[in-house]
Amino acid sequence: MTATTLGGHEPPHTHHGMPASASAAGPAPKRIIIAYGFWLFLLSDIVMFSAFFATFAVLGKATAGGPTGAELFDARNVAVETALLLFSSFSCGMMSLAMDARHRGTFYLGAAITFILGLGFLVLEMREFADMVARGATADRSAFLSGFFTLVGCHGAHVAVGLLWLAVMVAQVADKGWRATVLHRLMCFSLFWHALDIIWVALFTIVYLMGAR
Amino acid sequence: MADTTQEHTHGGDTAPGDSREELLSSLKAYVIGLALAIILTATSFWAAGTHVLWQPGVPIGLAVLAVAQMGVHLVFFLHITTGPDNTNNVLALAFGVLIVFLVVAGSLWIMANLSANMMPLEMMDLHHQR
Amino acid sequence: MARPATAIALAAALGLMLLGLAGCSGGILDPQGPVAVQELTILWDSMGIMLAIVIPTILATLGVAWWFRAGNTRARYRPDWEYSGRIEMVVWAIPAMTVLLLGGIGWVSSRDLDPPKPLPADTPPVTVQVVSLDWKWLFIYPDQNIASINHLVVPAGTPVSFQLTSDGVMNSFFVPQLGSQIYTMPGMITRLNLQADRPGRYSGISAQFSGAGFPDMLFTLEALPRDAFDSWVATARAQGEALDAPAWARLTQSSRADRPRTFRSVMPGLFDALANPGHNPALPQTNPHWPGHDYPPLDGHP
Amino acid sequence: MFGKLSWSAIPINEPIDMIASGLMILAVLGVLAWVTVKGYWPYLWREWLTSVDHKRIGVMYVALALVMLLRGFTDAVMMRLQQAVSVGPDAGYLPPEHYNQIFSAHGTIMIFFMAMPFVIGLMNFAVPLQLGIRDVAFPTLNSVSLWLTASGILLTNMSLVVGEFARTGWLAYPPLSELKYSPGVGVDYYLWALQISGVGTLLSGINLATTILKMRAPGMSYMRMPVFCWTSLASNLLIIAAFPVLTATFAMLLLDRYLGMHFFTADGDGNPMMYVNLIWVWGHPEVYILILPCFGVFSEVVSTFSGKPLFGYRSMVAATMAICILSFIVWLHHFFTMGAGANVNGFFGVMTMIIAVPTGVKVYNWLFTMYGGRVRFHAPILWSVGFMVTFVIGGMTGVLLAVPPADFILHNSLFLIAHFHNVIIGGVVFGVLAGYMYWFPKAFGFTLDEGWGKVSFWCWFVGFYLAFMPLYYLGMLGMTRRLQHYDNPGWQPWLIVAAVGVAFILAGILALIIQLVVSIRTRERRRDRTGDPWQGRTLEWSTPSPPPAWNFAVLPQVEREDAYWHMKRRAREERIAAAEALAYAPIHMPLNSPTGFVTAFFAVVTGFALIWHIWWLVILGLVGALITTLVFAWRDESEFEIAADELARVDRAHHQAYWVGGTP
Ligand code: HEA
Ligand code: HEA
Ligand code: CUA
Ligand SMILES: [Cu+2]
Repeated sequence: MTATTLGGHEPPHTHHGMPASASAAGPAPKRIIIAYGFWLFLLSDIVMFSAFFATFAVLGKATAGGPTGAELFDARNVAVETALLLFSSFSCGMMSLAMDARHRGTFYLGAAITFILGLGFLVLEMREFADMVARGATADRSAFLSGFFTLVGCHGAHVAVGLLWLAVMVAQVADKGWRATVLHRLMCFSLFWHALDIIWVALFTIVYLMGAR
Repeated sequence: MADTTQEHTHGGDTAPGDSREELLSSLKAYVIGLALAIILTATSFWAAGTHVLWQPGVPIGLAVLAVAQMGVHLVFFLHITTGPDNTNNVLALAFGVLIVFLVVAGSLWIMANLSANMMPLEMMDLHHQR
Repeated sequence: MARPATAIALAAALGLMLLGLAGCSGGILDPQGPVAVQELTILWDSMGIMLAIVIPTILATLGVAWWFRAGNTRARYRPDWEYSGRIEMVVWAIPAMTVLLLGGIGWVSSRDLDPPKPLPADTPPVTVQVVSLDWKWLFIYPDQNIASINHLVVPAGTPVSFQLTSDGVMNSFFVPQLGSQIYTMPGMITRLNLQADRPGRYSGISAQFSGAGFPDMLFTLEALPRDAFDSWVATARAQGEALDAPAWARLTQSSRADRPRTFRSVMPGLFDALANPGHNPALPQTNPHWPGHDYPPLDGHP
Repeated sequence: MFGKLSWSAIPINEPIDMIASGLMILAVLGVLAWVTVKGYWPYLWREWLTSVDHKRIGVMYVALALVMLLRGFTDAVMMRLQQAVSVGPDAGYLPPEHYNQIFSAHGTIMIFFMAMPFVIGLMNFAVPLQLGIRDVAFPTLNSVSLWLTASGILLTNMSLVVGEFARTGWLAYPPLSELKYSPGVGVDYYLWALQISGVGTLLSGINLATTILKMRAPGMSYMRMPVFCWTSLASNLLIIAAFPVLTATFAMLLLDRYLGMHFFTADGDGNPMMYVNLIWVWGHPEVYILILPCFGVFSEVVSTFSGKPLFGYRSMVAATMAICILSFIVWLHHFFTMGAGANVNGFFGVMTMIIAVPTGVKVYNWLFTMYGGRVRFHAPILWSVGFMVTFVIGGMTGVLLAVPPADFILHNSLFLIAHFHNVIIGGVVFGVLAGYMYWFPKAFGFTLDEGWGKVSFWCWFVGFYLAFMPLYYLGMLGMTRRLQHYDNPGWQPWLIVAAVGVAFILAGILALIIQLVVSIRTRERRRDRTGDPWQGRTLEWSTPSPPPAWNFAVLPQVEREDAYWHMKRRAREERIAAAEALAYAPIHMPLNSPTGFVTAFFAVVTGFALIWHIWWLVILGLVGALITTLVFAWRDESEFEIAADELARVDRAHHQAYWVGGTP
């Protein structure tokens, strides 16, 4: 019975002007809903990674007589990769600040830096993979290597998707300006990018640092 | 669609990633976060490579450093705090962390137990004499 | 109006169950060894404990639904009654207490009937190594150095200590009348201890689906008096082919409903090689162990 | 060019296959032809295929589920008939390779493509209405989810005609499901169909969880939400937490099969036990994903038809959330017999039993909801009472299986089969059918025929007991599951009883279909003009039946739980006056979008190409999907406006019908 609003709360025009907090005043604004939905998606993604992590941990020493982590991993390379990703997370933060300030120039700069750092990360990872394959350490060599390539590769694939997404977003800002839809997508992107860095922290710790021991 | 800035000013709720402070102070947050993350990462790499530490303790140390760094990222980059307006975000995160913990810890416990029970014969006898 | 048909259905169901119990033949209802006896007892005890609250629950459900039907003018309508702290307490407490009891039983019995746990007995156990193949069972007697297919002969009244593995896919070794089943898996060894109290023939199955020939993965467990067992061993030693590399190669071809037969000898280390195939280059490469689990050194006890 | 695909993939020389697939193709072509002749395509495309309205999407989910019920049931009938006759070697009419596909397909279809779409459909339909809002959080994404599920269904059914389905059981344990032992395309069909529909399910879970957590009518705090919304929330949280694990697990099996990796193989140091472990990390929560929404349906139904608020609302909420968390700490009970140590078995056994406590609380609270009520025995509550009686038996046998030593002798026996059909049919199927009959008038504006509904219930009820009680006993006799034939003639009588039970169930299904047909034909008589045919308590009943696209012209203000019930208690005059005085403001509704349909199209193409190793088509499909995403990501306007006049007209008409013309 919709008429009960009489005398009570009267929601104003709905589109963006919806009342604020979800419980007391009705549905949350669109921006919050989108960010929250994406937040849940990220959590589910992290759960997916946790299954890969668990498998890697179980299979970590199952090398079937093939190469081990200690023989394959190069801590310096990983350190550089880590640094690239960490700084790209920072520049992504700058990008968000520029977005909040509606400052296009800074935004483009932040996006470009983020993109380049991310790409650098990917290139290093590809090189590492190629190097391992050249040494006969392919994914079908042993359970350990299957786990390694799948876990690290899955993260790498996420980074690649992120780069594509970033490029699209820059184009959208250029084409459409600071529309609400564009802002929402940018907000999700930055959540995504930071989450990838969080996963990388777990990854370099468990796979490279602990796995090389 | 034009009144986009106003979107930030809803009183009740924040989105994950929202920083509620002024621009400058959130810049400060990013810088602090970056500094902390660098320190933690560097410590991790150093601990993994050095021989001055008691070796069996190193993995534990690495795990703690990683957890700390994830916390740093969450607080300084994703602006997840315990403020009242952030409750839902934190609850969802807690749920996710709980599930990740159950899945990983449970699997490792089960698999370790299964495998310990399934060692080939000679070893098994020794194992069970203990 | 809800009642008659429900009652009929329930009565039919219960009747079926009872009918079954009366004429029990084979299966877990006719246990023939200490493990099976205990497990069946646990089963009935647990079921009894639960029925003690499940049956009243069912009756109460039907009774309440019937009494408070809209047409019953004698039933008191209390449209706003939605909470009673006392009732809430009771409805949490009853299942909780039941589960406490059952949980205790579950925990204790799980330790007590742990499959690898040796059975108490005066006589030393007979060791049998079980290999599931597509689609047949190979039983190796390491101490007697014989083997058999689809026919497992054991001495009655003596514990049998099984070590089990698989040559290919998973199966589950199960003799319902003797109790506990356990999976067989490639490159791994599971363990199980059973005993047949009396001489007799008991059917054995695989309880884990393993492909097209799965329904034929049957075997007979024959429990013999000790001397009959010994003479069976002697006969087996004296006749039949040897389980050597060519015979093994033939065995690993898939086949169904193989006729039971024995091997007069077994090539050394076959079972270990299966379970830890690194030892034998002729067998597929597998390694089962908890990766990274350091084996205790062979020579010393930590 | 066509990878592994060739004419031999079509099972020409297998009569049963050919007849089945022939019939299926004929049916599909028939429907397509009928739609074409009648000229319904534009209507279908406009109003349904591209619809992003949560109610339409819910209805389409349920329709898919009902069709898949028929498919899964056909499999069930074939299995029961086979086992009724297949005593002795090589007996029966189904060869093993065929029988093994049938039980695998039956389990897969029933769980993923019948039960899941059914509960997701009900949640989609009812949750936004109950929350007093206009749509879910992400309407277009909702359509994508639906169509991805449909893609999985299509792929699974294609396997009947082109190629084969998995012969590994519904969970495809390796090494049996590895390339070495299952070289055909069956397992690939299984994996890709479930990967694609799994993504749809995950997105739908995120969507509904966001909706419930962030979009409730003003004043609807958590503790005022209908219990169905609570159980939906729990179920969707479980989807978010469990389905990613399934995706990862299947991904690893796919990598083993496609790239020769060694996650679960017997060689290369792989570990098949890890698959068993991971699949149950998903699998156990999955069964609660199915049952929790049904618990919600029963809560609504019992309280509505007893004319009383739900007893112990807070307990119900607590129990729901307890089950939600506990379901993640019990998964090992599915492999007690894989050789874990006594402590591990004991721990997981005890955790499993603990779930009986919150579930028991629920049962008792339903009971006390009826206590002191005025129970009107419409069809939905028959299903509910039937459920309470049946489910406690299935729950009890579940707890029995949680005692490790009892499981050592019951695992994988027909006792287990009886347990889970007892909870699934007595719980999930009864639940979704109760929900179907309960919300049908809301969705379509007319009630379903009561008589046939009751006939259906009684047939199902009796049929269930006849079909599955013998299986408990057979399990104790040592009959294991998945047997294409057996040697023990003593089992046969029981299997014949079970087959007779299935005949009763068939009658129940026919009654369902007749009910639908009869109701449609007499729909004018059964129009629900008030929007509130059951004297409902929650907000969905405050809308007209069927509700307008926007559900609520003005969002309701919620003052307590059972919101609508309390609103109705106030004087009528007040409300008519109120409706006249209401100020309507224009609202924005999401535009239709073909995104979902197009995405699904590319998903099917890519999946099919992957299954048959047609690599160029894989690339084509992926590029298509990418372009779809980019186009979707570029759009700006996704909404259109509905004028205040229109809102006022519809809303006032409803008020008139309810308070003046109707008979509340
Ligand atoms: C949701 C899950 C679900 C449901 C509902 C069912 C329903 C049924 N199942 Fe199912 N079954 C499984 C899940 C399910 N099953 C699973 C997971 C397995 C394991 C597979 C494996 O081993 O790998 C299995 C295995 C299995 C076996 C194999 C046992 C073995 O291994 O030996 C058998 C044997 O007969 C069987 C029988 C039946 C029967 C007779 C029904 C009947 O109750 C059929 C009921 C019919 C319906 C549910 C449809 C009716 C409704 C309609 C058609 C609606 C039409 C209405 C309108 C149009 C309005 N099942
Ligand atoms: C909707 C589906 C559903 C539901 C709700 C359940 C509910 C439960 N299940 Fe079931 N289960 C399945 C579907 C389901 N299950 C399937 C599909 C399989 C097999 C899959 C396969 O292998 O193919 C399976 C297998 C399965 C096993 C594995 C057996 C084996 O493989 O050997 C076990 C073991 O613990 C188990 C236990 C339970 C328990 C304890 C519950 C509990 O949640 C039940 C709780 C309910 C009650 C107990 C009744 C009400 C309570 C009271 C009236 C209070 C008082 C009662 C007591 C205190 C006892 N289930
Ligand atoms: Cu299975 Cu070790
Ligand atoms: Cu379970």
